[in-house]
Amino acid sequence: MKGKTMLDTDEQPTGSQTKARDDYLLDVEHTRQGYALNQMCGSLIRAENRARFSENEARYCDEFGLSPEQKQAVLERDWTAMMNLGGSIFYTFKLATLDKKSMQYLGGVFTGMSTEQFTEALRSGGRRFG
Amino acid sequence: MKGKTMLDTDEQPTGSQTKARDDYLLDVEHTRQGYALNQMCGSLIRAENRARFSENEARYCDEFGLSPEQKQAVLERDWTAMMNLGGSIFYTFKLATLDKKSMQYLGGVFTGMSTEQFTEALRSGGRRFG
Amino acid sequence: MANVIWGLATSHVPSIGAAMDNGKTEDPYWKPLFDGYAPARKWMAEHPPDVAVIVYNDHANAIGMDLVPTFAIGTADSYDVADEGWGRRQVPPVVGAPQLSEHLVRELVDSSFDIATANRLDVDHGLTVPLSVYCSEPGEAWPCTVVPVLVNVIQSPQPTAARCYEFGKAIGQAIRSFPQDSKVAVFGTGGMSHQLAGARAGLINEQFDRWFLKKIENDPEALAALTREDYVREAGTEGIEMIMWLVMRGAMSTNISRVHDAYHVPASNTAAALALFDDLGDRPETAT
Amino acid sequence: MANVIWGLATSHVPSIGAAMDNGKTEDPYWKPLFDGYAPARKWMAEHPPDVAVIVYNDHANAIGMDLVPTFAIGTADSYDVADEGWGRRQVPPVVGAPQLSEHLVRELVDSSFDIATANRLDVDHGLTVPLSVYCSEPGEAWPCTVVPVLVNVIQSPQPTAARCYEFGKAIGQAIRSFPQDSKVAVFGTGGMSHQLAGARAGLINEQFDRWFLKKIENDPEALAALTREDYVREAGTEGIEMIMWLVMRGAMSTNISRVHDAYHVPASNTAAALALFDDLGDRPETAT
Ligand SMILES: [Fe+3]
Ligand SMILES: [Fe+3]
Repeated sequence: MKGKTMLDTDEQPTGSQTKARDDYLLDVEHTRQGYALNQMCGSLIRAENRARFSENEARYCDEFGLSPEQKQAVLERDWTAMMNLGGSIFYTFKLATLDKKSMQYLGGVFTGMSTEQFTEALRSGGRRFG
Repeated sequence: MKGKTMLDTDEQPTGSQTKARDDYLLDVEHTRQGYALNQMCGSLIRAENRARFSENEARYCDEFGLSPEQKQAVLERDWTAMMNLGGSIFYTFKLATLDKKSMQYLGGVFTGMSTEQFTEALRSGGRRFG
Repeated sequence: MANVIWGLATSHVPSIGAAMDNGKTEDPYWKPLFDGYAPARKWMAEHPPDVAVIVYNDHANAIGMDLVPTFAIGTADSYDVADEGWGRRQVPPVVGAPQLSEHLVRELVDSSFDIATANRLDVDHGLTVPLSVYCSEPGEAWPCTVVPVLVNVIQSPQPTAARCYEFGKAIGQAIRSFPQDSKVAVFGTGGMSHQLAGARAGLINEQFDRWFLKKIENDPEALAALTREDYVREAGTEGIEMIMWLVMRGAMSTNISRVHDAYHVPASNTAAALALFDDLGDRPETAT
Repeated sequence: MANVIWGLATSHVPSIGAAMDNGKTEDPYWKPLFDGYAPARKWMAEHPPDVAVIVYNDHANAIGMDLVPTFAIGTADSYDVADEGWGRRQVPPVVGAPQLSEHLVRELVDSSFDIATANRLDVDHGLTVPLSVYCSEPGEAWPCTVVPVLVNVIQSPQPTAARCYEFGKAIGQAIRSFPQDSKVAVFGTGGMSHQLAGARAGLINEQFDRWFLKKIENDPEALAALTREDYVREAGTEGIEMIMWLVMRGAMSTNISRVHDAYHVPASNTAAALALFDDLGDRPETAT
């Protein structure tokens, strides 16, 4: 209901709801910073890699050379931290898929809503800004 | 000496000397035809692949999906046939390197000369055309 | 000579494909979207192309981060359907049109477009969902061959909207100079407004989308004049993929007519739309 | 602001690198070539750049056949030396200049160059041999950072010579708009005439090469006007890589002076050359 209310009043999300930046632009610098993290997540499109990741997540992260912060974000499924550390949503979504999490779940995480609230916000016409 | 003579008289190579076409342009169609052959040869930059190739060349070719003609050209080291079947010299040269053959050796093969003749032709200023 | 017969702009959201693959098109959530498609599908079925030139982007499935091309053209005989991490869509493999691909590559490179050639390419939902929008029941094989045209919309800097429009014009010219008698449909895919990550996730901007839907027909220059910052601000970080519609529009002649359009919110986290245009370019009717 | 201080055109034949790596530069076969380099090396050592923008092509080592970009720019922090199938050259890894890379990418994309970004790249002899031509004894580290600029010269259609020259001009403009105070050297590599395969293998065209060496200084337009067929006919199927010299030349100002050049046949199957130009563009002397 909270998500719905916000939409009705056309309010911008506030810092209290989410730690995420408004927008993540995957510029070239971001690509460089996120390279290992994104390569690791991208590798999960192969079943054999998913199995190896699930067997030992930390070791798999080390194989791809993730930074300690990136590795921690992956192990803790801190989706916002992954974005702040150079993640691209198209790559980190492969990890979410392995966890059987939807894009609506991630949307809720980024915006400080439950999955249901976020889904309802979309069904009500989406979130408006500006 | 034969190579030298040809240079001195500025003669074009004739059909009796070589089956090779004058020029091989790796256009997009050529790339498509030669894809499996070139990928196979290109893979030989890795030591583990060279070992597996040497263990069983035919099987290795099959893994890369070479056509029967391409496979035969590789097994027989028919360098001109490889070019006619879509090979790129930068890729097939990886195979020559594995065989410890030089670019001068290949130059001789393409032009109907011995390696020595070909090398001497270069040292004498190269082969002139047109 | 080849000829652009129609242009289709369509969203390429994965869940639209999944809804078709899983028989959910009559569910209340999906029915309005697919009802909106119906008239366009009927018209397209009556005007089948020989080849579809499909402008789309890959989503971390075939193009990694090692090498990110601004524009790429598939040149293969065929393209496998990508496994995006949840199994391959159960749709037929995509058969290429390598001679048209080669012709486009040569003409475009000679027209100063610095394209990459994709000699091997697994095609993801960005390409297969639009094919399903055109043809929902392909059976054993899609009804046309395909030339995939890839645009980088994920890594910034994306090509400018103006460059995409110019790219489309050059593609149209190259198609019309292809010596084979081929009927070509051009697909511009992606959009409309959406944003997947960040505090603005869930963004939809219907006002901008409807303005874009209107302008794409007869004032594409207005859309080509927008900066990438404009697209991100108005349409969201992923909504910028609407620049791919401009490639399709550029490939069509100036003489087009709108067959149908549809707009629906939401398809997953996205505003979904379809716009179909008949290309009247070189038909007798043009001489009015 | 950054500044192009000099431009070096040089062949990048693997055996030139091998001759240096194996201490053969005094052998009768190699001595004339390296003697020819000496004055240029001395001058370059007195004018060290902070960054080298090295225009080169990969030779089946980092760029496969799956995805072949026309133009690509390396954007990484560092680049490993490629193992080309006969072991890595024992030279230092190449340290990148990612901020300049990013600036170039953005400026070039906004100037309608459809470049690919190479976010991971092993650099082969095409890049490391020219670095060794500049600096034969790097010790633990090369004396400058590097921005790799890749040009497709292997798969036809290669970019036209005219497009390469325009690309160079845009690179020069982008370098000069980089806000950091950096001295930049630009390397154009490859050539001169040579052909590795086919009945014309061993081709050398000294007349064409010497004409090209002369024109590159003050009449690059004449070289930019040649078609790719002209290059292949005159300079051989691999000699077409001389179009990369035009990228270097385009990046320099119109006000350059020749420091030195050298021409030698053969280096393996190739006519090898070097041409070094001082860029006088924005120095007081320009106002003559
Ligand atoms: Fe998309
Ligand atoms: Fe080369």
